[in-house]
Amino acid sequence: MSETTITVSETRRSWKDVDLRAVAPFVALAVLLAFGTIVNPNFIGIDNLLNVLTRSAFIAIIAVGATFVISAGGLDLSVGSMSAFVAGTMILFMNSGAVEGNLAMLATAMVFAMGVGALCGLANGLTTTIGRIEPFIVTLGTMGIFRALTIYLAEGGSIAMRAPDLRALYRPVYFGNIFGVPVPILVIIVVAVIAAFLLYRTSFGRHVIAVGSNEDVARYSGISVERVRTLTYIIQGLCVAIAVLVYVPRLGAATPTTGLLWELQAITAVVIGGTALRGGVGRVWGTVCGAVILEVVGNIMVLSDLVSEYLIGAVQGAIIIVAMLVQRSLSRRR
Amino acid sequence: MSETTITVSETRRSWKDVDLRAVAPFVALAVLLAFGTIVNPNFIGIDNLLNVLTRSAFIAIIAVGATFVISAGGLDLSVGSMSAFVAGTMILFMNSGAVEGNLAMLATAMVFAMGVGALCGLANGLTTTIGRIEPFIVTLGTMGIFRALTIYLAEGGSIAMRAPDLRALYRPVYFGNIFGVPVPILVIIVVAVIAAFLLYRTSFGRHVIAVGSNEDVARYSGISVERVRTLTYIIQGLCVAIAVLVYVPRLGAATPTTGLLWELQAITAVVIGGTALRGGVGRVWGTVCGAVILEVVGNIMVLSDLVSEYLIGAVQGAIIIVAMLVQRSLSRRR
Amino acid sequence: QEQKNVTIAVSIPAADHGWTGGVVYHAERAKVALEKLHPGLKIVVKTSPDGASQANALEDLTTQGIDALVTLPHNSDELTDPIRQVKDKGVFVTVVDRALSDPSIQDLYVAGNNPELGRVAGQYLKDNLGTGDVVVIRGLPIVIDEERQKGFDEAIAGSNIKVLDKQFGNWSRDDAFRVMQDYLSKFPKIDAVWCQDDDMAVGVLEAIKQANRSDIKLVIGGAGMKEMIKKVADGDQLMPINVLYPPSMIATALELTVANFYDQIPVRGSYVLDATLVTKDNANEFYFPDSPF
Amino acid sequence: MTHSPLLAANSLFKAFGPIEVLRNIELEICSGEVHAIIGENGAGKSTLMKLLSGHLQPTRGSLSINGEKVALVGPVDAEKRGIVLVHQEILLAPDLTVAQNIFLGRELKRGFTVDDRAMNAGARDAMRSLGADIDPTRVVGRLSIAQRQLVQIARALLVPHQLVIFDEPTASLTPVETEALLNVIHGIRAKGVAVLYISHRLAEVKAIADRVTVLRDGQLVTTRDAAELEPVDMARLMVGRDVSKLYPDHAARESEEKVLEAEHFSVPGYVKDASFYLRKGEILGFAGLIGAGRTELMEGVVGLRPSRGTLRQNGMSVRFNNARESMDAGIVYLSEDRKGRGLLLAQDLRTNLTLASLKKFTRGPLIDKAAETAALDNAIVEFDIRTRRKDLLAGQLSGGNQQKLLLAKMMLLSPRIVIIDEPTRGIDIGTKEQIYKFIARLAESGLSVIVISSEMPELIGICDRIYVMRESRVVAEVTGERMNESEIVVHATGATFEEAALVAETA
Ligand SMILES: Nc1ncnc2c1ncn2[C@@H]1O[C@H](COP(=O)(O)OP(=O)(O)OP(=O)(O)O)[C@@H](O)[C@H]1O
Ligand SMILES: Nc1ncnc2c1ncn2[C@@H]1O[C@H](COP(=O)(O)OP(=O)(O)OP(=O)(O)O)[C@@H](O)[C@H]1O
Ligand SMILES: [Mg+2]
Ligand SMILES: [Mg+2]
Repeated sequence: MSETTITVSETRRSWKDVDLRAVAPFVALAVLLAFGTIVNPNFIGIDNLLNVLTRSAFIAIIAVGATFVISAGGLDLSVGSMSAFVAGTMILFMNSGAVEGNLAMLATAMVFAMGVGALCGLANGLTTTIGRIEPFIVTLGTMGIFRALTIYLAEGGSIAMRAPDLRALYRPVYFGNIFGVPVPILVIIVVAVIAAFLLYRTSFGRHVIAVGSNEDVARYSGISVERVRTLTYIIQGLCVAIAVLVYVPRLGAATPTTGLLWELQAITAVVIGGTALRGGVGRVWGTVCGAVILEVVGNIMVLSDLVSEYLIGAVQGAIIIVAMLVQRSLSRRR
Repeated sequence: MSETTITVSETRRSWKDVDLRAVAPFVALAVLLAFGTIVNPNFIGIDNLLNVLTRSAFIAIIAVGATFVISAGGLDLSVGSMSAFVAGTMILFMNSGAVEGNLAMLATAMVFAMGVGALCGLANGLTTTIGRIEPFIVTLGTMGIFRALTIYLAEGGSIAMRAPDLRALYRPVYFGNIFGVPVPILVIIVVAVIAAFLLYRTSFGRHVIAVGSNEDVARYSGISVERVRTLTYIIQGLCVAIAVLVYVPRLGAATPTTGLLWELQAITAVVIGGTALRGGVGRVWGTVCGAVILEVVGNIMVLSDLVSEYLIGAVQGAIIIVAMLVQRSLSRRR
Repeated sequence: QEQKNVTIAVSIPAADHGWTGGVVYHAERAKVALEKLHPGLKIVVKTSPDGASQANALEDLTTQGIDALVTLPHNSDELTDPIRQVKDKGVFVTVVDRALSDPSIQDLYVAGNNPELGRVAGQYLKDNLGTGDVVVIRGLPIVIDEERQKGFDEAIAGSNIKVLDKQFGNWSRDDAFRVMQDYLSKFPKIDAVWCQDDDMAVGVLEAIKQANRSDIKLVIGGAGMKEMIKKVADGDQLMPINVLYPPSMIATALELTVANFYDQIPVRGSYVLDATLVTKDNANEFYFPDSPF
Repeated sequence: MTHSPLLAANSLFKAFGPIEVLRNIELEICSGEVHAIIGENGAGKSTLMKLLSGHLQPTRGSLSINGEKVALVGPVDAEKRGIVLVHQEILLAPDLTVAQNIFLGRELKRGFTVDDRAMNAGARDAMRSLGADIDPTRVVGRLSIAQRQLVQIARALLVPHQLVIFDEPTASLTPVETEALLNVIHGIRAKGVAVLYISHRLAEVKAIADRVTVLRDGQLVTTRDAAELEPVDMARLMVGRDVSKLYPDHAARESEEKVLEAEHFSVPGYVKDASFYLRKGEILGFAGLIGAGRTELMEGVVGLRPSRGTLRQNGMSVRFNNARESMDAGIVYLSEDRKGRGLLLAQDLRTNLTLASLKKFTRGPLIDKAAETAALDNAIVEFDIRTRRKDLLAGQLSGGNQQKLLLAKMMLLSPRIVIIDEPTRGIDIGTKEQIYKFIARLAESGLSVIVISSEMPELIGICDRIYVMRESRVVAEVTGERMNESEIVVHATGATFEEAALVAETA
């Protein structure tokens, strides 16, 4: 956002340097893991760790999308309510019984959700690029819109999956595992691999970074800034939809509070992962690590008995700042 | 060092242009006022308008502080929970009965609140500048910290003013008026005048803009970037404290919901007012206008019978986007 | 007496407004009292800001090994499955306030009665006001709010009570103040106000006081916040009654659950607390000056 | 002319608001020629080039390519037609690497993926052909201005082109790189490509151009064969008067008083163990190649970078932690990077002028805007800042005028010691003369001046003494007789005298 200036003066580059910056979030995570083990030995148990990783799926997947938006110099505050909206419409679709056969229905519903997500992203993208309004305002607006639509669809209550057999069929998408690895963790990995490929290995990814780094230069180089930015919002929408696909089988319902504050968590994960909010840098794996860090902090809070219930928020806030300090001091090598 | 190129080619500047950009938010407000009157004639009644203006005081005052932070290239997400924290400690101080005499107590409590606000701002400022962490993360962290501390102090409930006579003495600060003008409106005006003076007429204000425009240039011009940034956070803290001074006499209590989402509203007010989130531009009066716009939109929603209560959030979001579009198209004159 | 080691987990919403604040307060207090009473007892209280994180907390609590779970779920639809998982591990489950979609999961159900809260308020209006214009301030758009609203609507159905407007006050004093101010601008005559929660009533009263309006005869809140109970006890004109919905129900649930382990009496079934109508006569019974709520 | 016109401008006009900056320009560029455009700062050269390359659209008039009338809708369109512009300002994405920038928007692909190996190799070759050895995987944001300039040139030359426009490409280059670039230009001309070349270094123009067009005040004065013109004539045509004597007489005053001394002074990562001194009333030069560390040395001295070692001012040991402290001690530093570190491009001239010395313009807490305006008027006269309006943003000034504004800004601090990094980068010959005079006057009035410059004639012309830096070290001090180009090049490059003489000759 701000901070457009790079202090060339103080950061010199060497290979060590680059590596450190990329590993910094992982080091912060390792420190947290050690801390958690000290606080409560149960923490490092395989079950607990799998739980934590599995839960981090929603934020991780959404944050991978946010990595694109932010790298391209945008911002999306609407992802939380977009999740609720996509989940709500998807469940309503499944409840409508529009398709015969459970498996067919489930597949169609998934495609439907992806479509809704992409459309939501498209709306955000077009409004920021063609309307030329600060993404902060646009997505704050759509945040209200998606949330209100969900409430409207739920008529103030919640939208729950009705058919029990469909639910049973869908359940393994969150609770199942393949060779002992929970499905959501596999989904994170697949999404991150595709995203990393897209961002680092394709010309689209290159253009994303260029647009975030200097819009004018990108434009002069024949890159359609509007197209690239809009595409990042669509990717964000798709990621939200994928997160929803994993989310719905877990709780089987969408409520007006679904996805509340996920936008802040997603952005935090992105920043902890080493992506700069001003754009021009994108680190997919760092983002995933950032999402896991957030989830681990929450987990440690529940497992520990150190602080009063009232103060958990304070400790959580402090840990995130400290994690960031660890990260920064590492990447500055001083 | 990056982003040094400005498309001089595409943004042209003339006196007309400048004026339009500064009036744009006011035009948007006028359009809204007209719309409100059509929807419900009660809207334009003097009582209703005074109510709305009075209520906008909190966000307006906080947003004036945010104008400094944002102009200098920073961001503060903690203002909402900071408000709750300052209000809570101020009330606890008044309840402590540490000072004899109601008037003396009230005065001391006010000074105390300002002190707490300034310290909270200082904490934010030092952590971002010395710790060199993105302000987004720092203030997200302190947002959690201030909120949790408030809940801790309130033991989950609310912190209410105990002494009824002290409350009676304090009440007019929100409910009173001077020559028919409610006190909070006067406070907005005084704060905005001082802020405008500071930002436009003093060297500190110049430095704020310089730091927000290009940190390196500021540093090479002998400006202490850290000092200026930290000061903007302190100003933000003081503005929060002033808002709290007006807030506390209204309901006489601080609760866990005090100041919830005020940060988003304050930032929105700043942006609607014409200040760019990337820094380097600051418009105090535009900010005040932005805060009023937000409050007016909410007021119209309640006064109208157009939409279901479930959809209000959607319409509100849409109106803000449209207000921004009006604003932008005006300032682009195309 | 031999020492018996029992671990009970309490999972409740975070203290995000007055009532939930009261829940956390009573849970913490009951924890201290009960642990003192039973040396082998360990009670772990965890709060969560939303449904998804409550599901997380349930997983985390279960991994630590617990004997019983006392939970006030954010949302029944969402949390039925996560609680079922806890149950499947052989844990005794007590559900408070919000019944699960599948009632067979809960061993014990201790509840306030949300539809009843709305119904009692509506009934009182119907009986005492007869005819008149009422404005409603709802909480947040979630199930509890919907249930209370439904109960209210059913109670006044067919009467001459007319609901002029409904808006959300988000269970916040500030938002309720704002909505009430706007109602006062919008409607020249309002006979009564029903807001679902006493926190919001604080804002409503202040707005009425500022507007100097004499047409409003009644303000009905709910949930039994101590300041409001005090008003009722003191015979306040504007606020003669309150409808109870005590956050202390969490303590009741905890006590019952503990009894199941220590008193050798199996405790099962449903305990539905009444949405008691608090009037001047019985108000003192419900006034707890030390409670934060 | 035997060539057919490749690109022709037919009575072009360009106005920004009410101000006309170009009037009735008629220009023909033929394939295989190097056509130089010269003119004073603000004459409209860059604007004309932007019109020719689609970055700006003319208010009136038209362009034709190969006799066919065209309207260029944007730079991409122009590039498709084979017209590329190397900007005066650096236009690169700071977060991308050298290779990524060079291939931006036209990445080499292998299947779906970008072929980074091929692009790195291509970028390395492109940089080598410009005589630069920059690692293609380095991030552009960390390169020096000169290095970025080279990357930008490499990028432009990569597309198939019929006309290459260079807007002051050599302003930040040292003789060695300039030499390489001129060779490249000879190469492209030989392939039948047309070159438009803007430079304030008239010797360079003389050496490379076939034809020369002179602009003055937005109007085309004349187009002539380069063979007919000597640099003096060009200067006269540009400025409208004789500029026969560029460098002022400046008698080195033999004051032995050392106002600034550095001993074993290091700037970690950039400068090792530098020792130098500056006398009162002296003009001291620092020569060296790009990346030698001259800039960093001075930034270390004034406290803009962490440093180690001894620094004495007037015999007393000092250490500055930031620019404010050194300014208060009477030492000011003018950055070479006027856009990145010198001026706030999005703010107006007044704000920029007084930014470093605001204290002088405050009465009580208030900024005295009238005094600021007066100071701006003064600066415009004293430094000959060519601007038709005073309410322009700094970014809207022509490059040379920005430099003058920066000079004015720093002189407002009334310093005792002035350190100027590349004082005349992008400045026209008439103004150069003024700046040299100005520097000489400063020295005569008892101030001391340090000049860092990549233009050796300039250093030799105005300095009393010159230090030469090479690879982070001060390697030599040259005075008197030994202050000549080949001597300096020898020290700067570590080459032999014969090689050095060759370079010096062509530069
Ligand atoms: N966007 C703009 N708005 C207003 N005036 C402008 C703008 N761009 C350029 N100018 C003015 O146009 C004139 C010509 O500028 P130009 O950059 O073409 O000069 P130049 O010949 O390239 O000078 P230099 O040698 O200093 O680079 C200057 O007076 C400049 O201030
Ligand atoms: N030891 C080194 N290792 C790696 N890079 C270096 C080293 N020394 C210098 N550099 C690079 O060279 C650049 C310093 O060159 P710079 O051009 O600023 O120096 P200079 O002597 O002032 O040159 P000029 O004034 O001609 O531009 C830096 O950007 C830095 O990245
Ligand atoms: Mg130019
Ligand atoms: Mg240099």
